Amino acid sequence: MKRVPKRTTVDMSTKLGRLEFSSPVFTASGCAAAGKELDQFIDITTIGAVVTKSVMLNPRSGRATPRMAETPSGMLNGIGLQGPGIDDFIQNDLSWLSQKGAKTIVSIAGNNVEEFGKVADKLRDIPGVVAIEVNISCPNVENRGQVFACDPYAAADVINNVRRNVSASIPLFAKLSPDVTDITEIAKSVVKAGADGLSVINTLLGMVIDTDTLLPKLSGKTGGLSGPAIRPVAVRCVYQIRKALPNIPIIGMGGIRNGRDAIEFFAAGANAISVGTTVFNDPEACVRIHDETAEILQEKGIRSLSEIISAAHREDL
Amino acid sequence: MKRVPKRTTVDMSTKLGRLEFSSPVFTASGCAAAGKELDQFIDITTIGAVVTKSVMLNPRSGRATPRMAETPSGMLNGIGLQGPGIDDFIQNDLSWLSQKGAKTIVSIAGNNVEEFGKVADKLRDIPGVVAIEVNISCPNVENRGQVFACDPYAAADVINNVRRNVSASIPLFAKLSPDVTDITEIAKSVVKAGADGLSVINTLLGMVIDTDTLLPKLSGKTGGLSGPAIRPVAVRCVYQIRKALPNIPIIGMGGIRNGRDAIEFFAAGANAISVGTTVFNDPEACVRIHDETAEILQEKGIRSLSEIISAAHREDL
Amino acid sequence: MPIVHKGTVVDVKKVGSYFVLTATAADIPKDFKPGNFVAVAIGDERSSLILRRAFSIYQVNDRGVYGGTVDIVVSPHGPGTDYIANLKRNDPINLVGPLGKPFSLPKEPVPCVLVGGGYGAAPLFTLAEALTARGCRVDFILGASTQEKLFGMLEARRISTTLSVTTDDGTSGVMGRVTDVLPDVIKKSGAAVVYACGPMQMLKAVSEVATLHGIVSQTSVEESMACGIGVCMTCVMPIIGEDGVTRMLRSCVDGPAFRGDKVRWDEVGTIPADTWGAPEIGGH
Amino acid sequence: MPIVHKGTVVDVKKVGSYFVLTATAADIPKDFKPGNFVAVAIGDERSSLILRRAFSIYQVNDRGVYGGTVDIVVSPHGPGTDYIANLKRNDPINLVGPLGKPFSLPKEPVPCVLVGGGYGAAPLFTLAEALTARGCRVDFILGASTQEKLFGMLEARRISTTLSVTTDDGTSGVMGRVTDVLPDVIKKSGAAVVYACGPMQMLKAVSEVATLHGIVSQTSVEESMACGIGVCMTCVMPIIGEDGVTRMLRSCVDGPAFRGDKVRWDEVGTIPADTWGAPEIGGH
Ligand SMILES: Cc1cc2nc3c(=O)[nH]c(=O)nc-3n(C[C@H](O)[C@H](O)[C@H](O)COP(=O)(O)OP(=O)(O)OC[C@H]3O[C@@H](n4cnc5c(N)ncnc54)[C@H](O)[C@@H]3O)c2cc1C
Ligand SMILES: Cc1cc2nc3c(=O)[nH]c(=O)nc-3n(C[C@H](O)[C@H](O)[C@H](O)COP(=O)(O)OP(=O)(O)OC[C@H]3O[C@@H](n4cnc5c(N)ncnc54)[C@H](O)[C@@H]3O)c2cc1C
Ligand SMILES: Cc1cc2nc3c(=O)[nH]c(=O)nc-3n(C[C@H](O)[C@H](O)[C@H](O)COP(=O)(O)O)c2cc1C
Ligand SMILES: Cc1cc2nc3c(=O)[nH]c(=O)nc-3n(C[C@H](O)[C@H](O)[C@H](O)COP(=O)(O)O)c2cc1C
Ligand code: FES
Ligand code: FES
Repeated sequence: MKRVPKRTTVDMSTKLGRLEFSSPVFTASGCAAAGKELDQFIDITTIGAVVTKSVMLNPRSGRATPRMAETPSGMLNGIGLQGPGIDDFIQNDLSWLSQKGAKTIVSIAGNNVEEFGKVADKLRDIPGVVAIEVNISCPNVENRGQVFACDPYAAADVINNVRRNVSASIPLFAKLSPDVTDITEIAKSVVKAGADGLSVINTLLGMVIDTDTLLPKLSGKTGGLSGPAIRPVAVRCVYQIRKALPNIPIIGMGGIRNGRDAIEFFAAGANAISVGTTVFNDPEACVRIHDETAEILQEKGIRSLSEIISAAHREDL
Repeated sequence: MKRVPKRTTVDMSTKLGRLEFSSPVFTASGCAAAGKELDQFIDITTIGAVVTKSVMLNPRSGRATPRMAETPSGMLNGIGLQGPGIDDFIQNDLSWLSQKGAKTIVSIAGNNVEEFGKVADKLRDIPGVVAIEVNISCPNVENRGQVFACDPYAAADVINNVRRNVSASIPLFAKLSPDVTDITEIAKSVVKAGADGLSVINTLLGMVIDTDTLLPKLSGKTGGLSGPAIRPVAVRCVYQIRKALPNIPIIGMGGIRNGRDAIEFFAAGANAISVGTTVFNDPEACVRIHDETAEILQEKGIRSLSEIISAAHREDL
Repeated sequence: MPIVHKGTVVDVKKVGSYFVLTATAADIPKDFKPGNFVAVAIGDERSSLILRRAFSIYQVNDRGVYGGTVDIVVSPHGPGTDYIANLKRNDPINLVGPLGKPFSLPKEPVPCVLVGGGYGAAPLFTLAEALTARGCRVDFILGASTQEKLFGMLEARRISTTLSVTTDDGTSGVMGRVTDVLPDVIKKSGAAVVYACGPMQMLKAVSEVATLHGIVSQTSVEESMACGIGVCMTCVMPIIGEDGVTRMLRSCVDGPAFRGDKVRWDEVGTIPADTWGAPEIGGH
Repeated sequence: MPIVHKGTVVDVKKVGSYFVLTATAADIPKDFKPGNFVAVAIGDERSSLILRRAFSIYQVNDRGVYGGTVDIVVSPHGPGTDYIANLKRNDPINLVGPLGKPFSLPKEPVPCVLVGGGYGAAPLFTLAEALTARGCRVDFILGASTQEKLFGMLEARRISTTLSVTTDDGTSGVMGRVTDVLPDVIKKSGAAVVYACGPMQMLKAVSEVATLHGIVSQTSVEESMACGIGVCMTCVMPIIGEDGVTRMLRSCVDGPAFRGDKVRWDEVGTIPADTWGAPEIGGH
């Protein structure tokens, strides 16, 4: 029996700009593939949205194994964006999702600014796609491999180019990296370039060394740190961005494991949340966290999720 | 009975430039006060060095409570550098340490470039002080509260000024923050300005929100994330800096809990390590980690710690 | 001297809303003084909870079949306290202690009132014994929100001259607060010192009553602690020193027992402006 | 369909170097097919180990006094496997399953050789039953580094036509590797299929022997897994498809059993240059 959200009197719907969602809990890109496998455990049409694994223009093998290492309350991954390429993705994954009736946010990536535009262009008028998440936390092959999201200009260039290649009505979410001196600078830059919202945060750059071989454990040496370990960094990033950009829609993520964690993100300013690494621990997590959040709000006597969004900023007003 | 390191046939001594230490395990600034309390549990003269809590020019009350929050495999702190001021510190803490015969590295901090210099100046010719750690991860009151360590120029200014105010023979370690886009840029900048070595890393900026009040849990809103949770970030930083600066002495730290963790830092390039948050869990940690490291090396048939330092870089050579 | 004890759980008993846990800790009984606490680790290296939890020492036993043991009273209400309450006989338990400054005992055999709020009563029984041994008259007041949360009634009755009980909901004793009965107990016993342990609000109120009656109070506070051994500076409170200057003192080593009239109760959670080293306006 | 089972430990038995754990998991027995595995959570939310551990299903029981149960064989050697080996009767255990593609069974009643290395034998006993039920002759080979690490000798003897045993140190059976005896067993039994589960090096060697004898091998691989359910892409192996193209396939959903001749054994841990989507020189 697939898990579905419990009935609740709390209004759990949320908005990201003009988009409405019946639940504020989404999957996180790369932690739910394209929804099919997870749909064995939960009914994916009952969560807020499925955010798909970042897809690139061409098929991509990803990196050699080992691709992961467990870390205290977290994990390091270096998958290398393995995927089928946008055409195959649209034909198989997106058509399955739209047939199911799932709300889909497609995450896209590219090796250079142009590739982002090309991938985005393919997504015009595909049914079921409610928004595009632009994963700018990947290395820019044109600029010494520096990650787009670590440079305000490179990040803006990508968003700008994607914006030009999609219909004006489709919302773009720029996904930011926490590995920067000032995340609000990047946030402002991509919003100016045309991002309608922000996804905060991607993984932190980390390394695990194998104490037997004394070499980095992942084939790619460094990898992305995720899971509960990074939650305080993610909450801080959401909070800072909400303060700098009071009205921008934010999808918050990073180590959310239960309803209390979700509440932290909403209070910090997230309008919706994505659940990533926790899905590996609990394939039912998206529905469970929705339920737990609703229960906590109910206990507090709060009738609608919207009442707590950005609550942690109230003393600054 | 105070714990002391077990006998071992492994040569556990290490060097930081010209300085020699019988053990590579130090305390971390702010996690051992000035050694006195810890000396109830371990004989602090038997560990590599005591790195004292960052001291400023004047007495300082620190921040209001709550000053901490527990996080998954870590904690957030916002102590606000409570301390007695440099004069009282020299008179009480340093004299106790030198009388004991402990090797002491004094961590200093300041609100502005000038204050760092003044504090450093007071430390001329104080017995027992083998090096100064310059904690540049505090807010620069002259520059909109931006953290010195987040700006290569501000960081260099501090080191430059400290260098001018101490005798040429005393080694300076600049303590870096991981909250930057490129930590090697800051590392190079402070080395050019006169740092003889680097302490890597200070805490990550984080936030925990109290789900009852929906407000930040710490009185200072944000705080520093430490503990095992951040270890992969710390190892990555040490690795990156060792690659960029093959000969600079590095004191590595961030989430070290046991001998295996210590080995990761040495392999990444650290010449010595500091143990911080783990001391709260295990007051004997510095000696235990020394012992565990020696045992692992022994099992591997390695005779001297120096053989594994920077081992993770060997495939790059 | 505090040490790290790798002990074993000997017993866990439910008592009202609380759990009384007995653990082996060879050296604690001989070093122990009333008012000390222990810091308990939550699980082993696999645990994501890395900070220890502080518990007042309720009892120690030096001659039991298990060698030295220590008893604590646990009120489960969060991940760490839940973990401890769920420990079973023979489980390993790692505790550091004895920690903290003990209660100061009066030099003369003067009458003393001991006020315990909820599990705050825990450290008062060994204190009562020590006071009695010095010839002090001991009167007990136990208070809690409700009957289940009263701790140690029988024992308090046994070792004290009088026992008064209050509950917020009237399920046991007088309906009300400990400070509703305290003035009367002070007067009747002729107390020269009040000892109190319990919630911050209670300590503040007790301290005020004591001051009003011109007698000394010793309050054992409960601030959030990261290390418990004095090295981290998380557990500070604004305390007025003998020189009249307020300093942020560590409740784990300078306390947990402070003289009630020296604690700036209304400013706990702030840095009073006249504190030693307080920030200038706009400072840290 | 795999589901999340909040089960209970029914029993943990030490068998040689291993621990056989029985847990309640109501729905697994009816969905189970030989070759499936379960993913076990390491502790609750307090645990710092957030990834599940994969274990082949050794046995299932649908009609026991505990309802549906599943048995796994655990070789403790790291924090997660140590945790599981130390579980006690009545402890909670959270497992997801049945996961993975089962072994493919031959359509005809052909002779089969089953080769288990160490705890790799675990999934082969239910497989043997299924093969026997189809009329296949089953010959068993069990190998390990030493006697203590052999698993299931008695059972293998019971359900097979012949059992051959090898140990690296000669403490049991033939001193040597499973592949030292495999050619002989294939010849004597006239096997058409070899099934193998065990360390990667063994699978490679078994697969080569099978190919040499012109018969099919099914190898159940063990790649490091983060999710076990197909959503994370950590567990990939270079596998040659029916179209001759090599792809990085997920061993948790496209495996763990792959045809031995389709696995590019020498290039496990790399991206072979001709892989679908492989990076150009200097690429990702
Ligand atoms: C000197 C002293 C004596 C104490 N004696 C007892 C006792 O006898 N019986 C009893 O049940 N409790 C006692 N406490 C309180 C007990 O330490 C806390 O209830 C416990 O730490 C909370 O842990 P948790 O994981 O359940 O809750 P959480 O709120 O999840 O704890 C999170 C973090 O905050 C810290 N923390 C939270 N509340 C407190 C608190 N009130 N005091 C100290 N640290 C806190 C914890 O140590 C932990 O690091 C005492 C506290 C102190 C300081
Ligand atoms: C399909 C499958 C079936 C398996 N069947 C069994 C079995 O029947 N009995 C048994 O004892 N073991 C089995 N294993 C191996 C078992 O999953 C690992 O030994 C275990 O995950 C190691 O966990 P650890 O915490 O002890 O070690 P660690 O090395 O600390 O594990 C760290 C991380 O790496 C992963 N990992 C490490 N080694 C492996 C591995 N070999 N396979 C998968 N993940 C790994 C873990 O899941 C964990 O996330 C099987 C593995 C797979 C993939
Ligand atoms: C295995 C794995 C793969 C990921 N792949 C992607 C990806 O393709 N695109 C992306 O934008 N983020 C990717 N992420 C990052 C997550 O979407 C998320 O931002 C991050 O993991 C923090 O959330 P969490 O702690 O809940 O996992 C991946 C994370 C993991 C663990
Ligand atoms: C409570 C606390 C106080 C700290 N105070 C200081 C300080 O005064 N100066 C400093 O340079 N670092 C300070 N740090 C940072 C540590 O020295 C160390 O760099 C960091 O905590 C990472 O190491 P860890 O994970 O082992 O704790 C403090 C850390 C903690 C947890
Ligand atoms: S708890 Fe660390 S100083 Fe008191
Ligand atoms: S383990 Fe996640 S896809 Fe196989």
